[in-house]
Amino acid sequence: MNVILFMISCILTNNFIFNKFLGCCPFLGVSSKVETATSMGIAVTFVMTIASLFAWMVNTWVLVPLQLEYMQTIAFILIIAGLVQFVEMFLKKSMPALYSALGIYLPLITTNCAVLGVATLNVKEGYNLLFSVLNGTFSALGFLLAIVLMAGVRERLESSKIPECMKGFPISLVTAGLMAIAFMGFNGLV
Amino acid sequence: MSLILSSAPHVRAKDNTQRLMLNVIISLLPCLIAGVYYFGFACLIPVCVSVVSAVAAEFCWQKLGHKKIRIYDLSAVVTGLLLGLIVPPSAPWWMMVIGSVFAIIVVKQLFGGIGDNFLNPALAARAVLLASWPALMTSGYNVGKFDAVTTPTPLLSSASLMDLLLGNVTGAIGETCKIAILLGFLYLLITKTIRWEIPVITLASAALLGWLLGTDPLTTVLSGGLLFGAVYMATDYVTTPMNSLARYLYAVGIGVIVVLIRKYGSYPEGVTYAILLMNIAATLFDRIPVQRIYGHTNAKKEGK
Amino acid sequence: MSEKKMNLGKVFMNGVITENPTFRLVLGTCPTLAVTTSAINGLGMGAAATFVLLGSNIVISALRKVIPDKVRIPSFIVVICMFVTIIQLVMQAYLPSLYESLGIFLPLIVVNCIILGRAEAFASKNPVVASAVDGVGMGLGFTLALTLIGCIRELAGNGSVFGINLLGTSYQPMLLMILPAGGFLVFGLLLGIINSLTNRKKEGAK
Amino acid sequence: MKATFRGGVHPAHHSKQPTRGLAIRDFVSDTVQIVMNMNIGAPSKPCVKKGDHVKIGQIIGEPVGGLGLPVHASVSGDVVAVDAIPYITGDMVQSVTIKNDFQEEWEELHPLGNVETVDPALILPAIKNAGICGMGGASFPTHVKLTIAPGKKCEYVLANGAECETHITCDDRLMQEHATRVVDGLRAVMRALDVKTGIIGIEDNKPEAIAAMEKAAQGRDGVRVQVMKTKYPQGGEKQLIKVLTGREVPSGGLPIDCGCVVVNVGTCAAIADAIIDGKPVIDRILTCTGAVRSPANLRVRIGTIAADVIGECGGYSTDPGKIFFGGAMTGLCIPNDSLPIAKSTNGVVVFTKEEAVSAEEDPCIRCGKCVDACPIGLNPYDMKISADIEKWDDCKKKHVMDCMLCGACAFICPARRWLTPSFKIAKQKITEIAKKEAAAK
Repeated sequence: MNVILFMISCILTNNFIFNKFLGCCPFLGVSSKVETATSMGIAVTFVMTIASLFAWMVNTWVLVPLQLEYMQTIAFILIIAGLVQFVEMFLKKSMPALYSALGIYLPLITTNCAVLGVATLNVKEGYNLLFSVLNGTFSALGFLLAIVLMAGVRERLESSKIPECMKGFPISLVTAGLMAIAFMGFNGLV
Repeated sequence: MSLILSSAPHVRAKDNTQRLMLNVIISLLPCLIAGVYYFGFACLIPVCVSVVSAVAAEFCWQKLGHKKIRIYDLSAVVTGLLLGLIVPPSAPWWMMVIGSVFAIIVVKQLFGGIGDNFLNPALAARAVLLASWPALMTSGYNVGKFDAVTTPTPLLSSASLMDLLLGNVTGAIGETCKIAILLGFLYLLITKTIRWEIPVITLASAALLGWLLGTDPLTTVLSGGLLFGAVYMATDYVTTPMNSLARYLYAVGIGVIVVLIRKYGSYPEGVTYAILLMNIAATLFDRIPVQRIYGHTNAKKEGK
Repeated sequence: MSEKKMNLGKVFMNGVITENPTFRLVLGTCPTLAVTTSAINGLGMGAAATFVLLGSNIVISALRKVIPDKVRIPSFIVVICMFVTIIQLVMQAYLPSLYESLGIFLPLIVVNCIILGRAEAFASKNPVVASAVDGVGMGLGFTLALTLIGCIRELAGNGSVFGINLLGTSYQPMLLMILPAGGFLVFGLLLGIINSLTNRKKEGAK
Repeated sequence: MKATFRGGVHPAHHSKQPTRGLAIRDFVSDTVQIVMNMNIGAPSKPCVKKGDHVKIGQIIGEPVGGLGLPVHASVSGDVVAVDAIPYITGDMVQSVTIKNDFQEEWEELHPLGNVETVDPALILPAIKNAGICGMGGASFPTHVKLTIAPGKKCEYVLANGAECETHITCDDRLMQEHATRVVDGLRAVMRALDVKTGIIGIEDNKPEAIAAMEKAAQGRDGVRVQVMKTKYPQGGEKQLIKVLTGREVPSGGLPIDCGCVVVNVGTCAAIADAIIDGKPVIDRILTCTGAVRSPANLRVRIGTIAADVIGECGGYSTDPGKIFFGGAMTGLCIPNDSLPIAKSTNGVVVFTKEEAVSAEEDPCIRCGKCVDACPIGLNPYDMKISADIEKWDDCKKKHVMDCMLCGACAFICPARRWLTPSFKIAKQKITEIAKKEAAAK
């Protein structure tokens, strides 16, 4: 039961975008079409899950025993950069169809703060392996939900008569703000 | 002889935007009257302030932006009136001004004005007020007939079903008297302003889920702002899906989220958020290829 | 010499105003939104980022001829990471409350696009002094923006600026402003206002 | 059970009241101006010249091309002019003007006799020679429609008596007063195509017509009357087929692709006239209503000037603001009242200045009424977005080519958006682009 509640809270209540402000750059940058937003979300989910796993292992089995916790940030960013490279190569070889769909988003993910954020958060919150991976996966699903909803709304905005000065980032931010207000309804759900 | 040349059709249905909005305003009058009956004339202050500031905000925005003045389509009046009816009767005037201005400027005009807002302005404004001044928005029901009553949240009061139906409970100005809301619903149906599906499906799905989770279905339907939200807010044209099946899904979504928030969330009432969340999802629902196009054998294969 | 100074001044103002990383380029949105619940947080975040920018710009500019092109991005990240770790440890030691309130956004400076962006776009192509000035300029621009947003949100949401109550006790704070939603809204509306002002200026110039 | 289709609207039915109970009356004007492009296809070629004397039924225009039809003189008298005039579409069209001498001299006719006994092979040529084209407004040459392409089979002949348009009551009166002729025409088509089933579809707001047709259909092979719900566009070909047979015309296809042929009741009557009497199309029934003093159902000669028709109805009751041929949902505006009526003109409707004012477009409020109203199941709201920014490719993806321009969406729109006109333009543009691409290849 705990696990289920944890998963729901990752997706809705503690949504990465609307509650933690992690991954805002791709959220604002890659959300103009529902299809691309979905691909981006899936790619992020993929990477965040694996990154959580590896970061936890490296942290628990390497950094902590060696008392190198202050190297955390460097270690994590290298893990993520390496992982993204590896995933890219792996997909290219074994799943070319998926690669062509997600390929261009993968390099962007290295500098997606959601990925480094989830790894850092896992350590900070002291999650065990299971919860670290779950946190990675379901926070990423929360990101997926947010970016797809955002893309849905933005597609609609395309045909709207938005004032000139609000076009682009400003209206996206206001949209995100209004969505965050709606997501507040999930407060205390878990 | 000078004849006008134009493309067909040469006749139009009599209902235009202004007329539809007027229908909504008329249908809200019973709720307003019931509000005055239960809470006294003082509750007209937030309602009037809200309507006036909504119209004023719209007028100023359009005037300053050198746009066509569209306040005569009455949509700002509807927004103001709706907002005025979903706040506690003792809501301070300045809060109503902020709420109305937010609804009209941020939620509606920044997105392009009437038809382009993706959230229901009145509901978004209520959510803003609720988040900003939670104390003012969840108390202050103790006016008019309820001087002595001190139940802060309408959902927790142990009112009888009859009291719920008549509105003999505390709550927002327009939300308590269910009879008045039903009258308004009837008027909207008779004038064909709205279709029955969204309110009925919303209520039915909420009642069903509530029943499964152990709440009496009638209590679910009659308590809080569900009925008001289902009739007036969930049916807002601009923020609902366009296709019929998408509309049904949207309505089910509202009902389900309402019950979940009521049951598990930290807010006493989830109607506002449920509808806002479904507003956001409305465009995605509309992507579902539900309507079979005449002469196309396989609608799904066609894609969207 | 004077020409060179002019250039440096231009480089500096470029970061603060012309290409303000927050308001003009809209980079580094995550910390901008997350830590600006109060003016002091905004200022602290800005200062930390400025320090990292300055340090990384100097080092990368100095090493720009040594670092092979192929591994430049990873190298940049390692350099940035180093400075982030330094500032992290310093803050933890001397400003523990600020360290707590900035939370994970302090280590996340590593992936802040402003810093990597300046490394790639400026420091790796320009001499050390200019890079340092660029770093300070950009950092200051970022700091100013964050502090401004922080001030607005703190004032509306708490009635105070830098912890000093300005609006009196009768003011009913608009809590929304210090909630996440308020961050998005204030940032979005500020951007809109700035856009409309610059548009008007441009039209005026025409 | 009253059959119906998805969507649709209920436009002003009261508009039919003035002429509903009025019997058809004959009106012969003293001049007719007969245009040569009354049917879809190449315009016919005038074969008389100024000063010639013509008899009724004499060929004055020869068919050109595969879709061509002959044009017949509708009055006897002298040809006073053969010249080009601007017609509804704005194009210049050849026309023949005849001064009526009221002698009613007829060209020799060649009747074929009873429709039940005539040689089926003679029916189609007779239809062609009589110059019959769709009388309900489509003006497609009937003999072409009835020529079944090899490999296809016709199983149903549907007589369209829906008359779902506003204002128009001529088919209603025709079915009441000449029910047998309509059934005769339907039988002729059925025999020509060797079809066993013929269905006459009539909306339930015409009980007298239904009674008359049911009586006339009694004892006729395979003919029956089906009552349909009153709703616009019940008389649309695609809707009629769906309602009467449960079948659907494939997208981009013709009724014959689902085994159906639809013939308007007016066309049926014209076919019967052509077979039984050998009479070509020289007159038609139309409804003249709106802002005229005494609205009427008239049998007028082809080529009668609109002003004469209106004059016969007592003239304008007030300053006219708009005049259109056909009903208010799909009718075509005419620039002045000196234009002549054609074979497919089923109504002349006059609007007052107040009625004629075109509503200004308001912002869409996404009420979804257009989606509910579309009888095809399209999303007019969505198509309009693409049409407004001239993204014709997107329009095509949103199936604008399936739009039949019935006007239901524009009628119902509370924001008074010009939906149907936008789609008309989109369809034209897409066709143009396709043509260009084909030419480039």
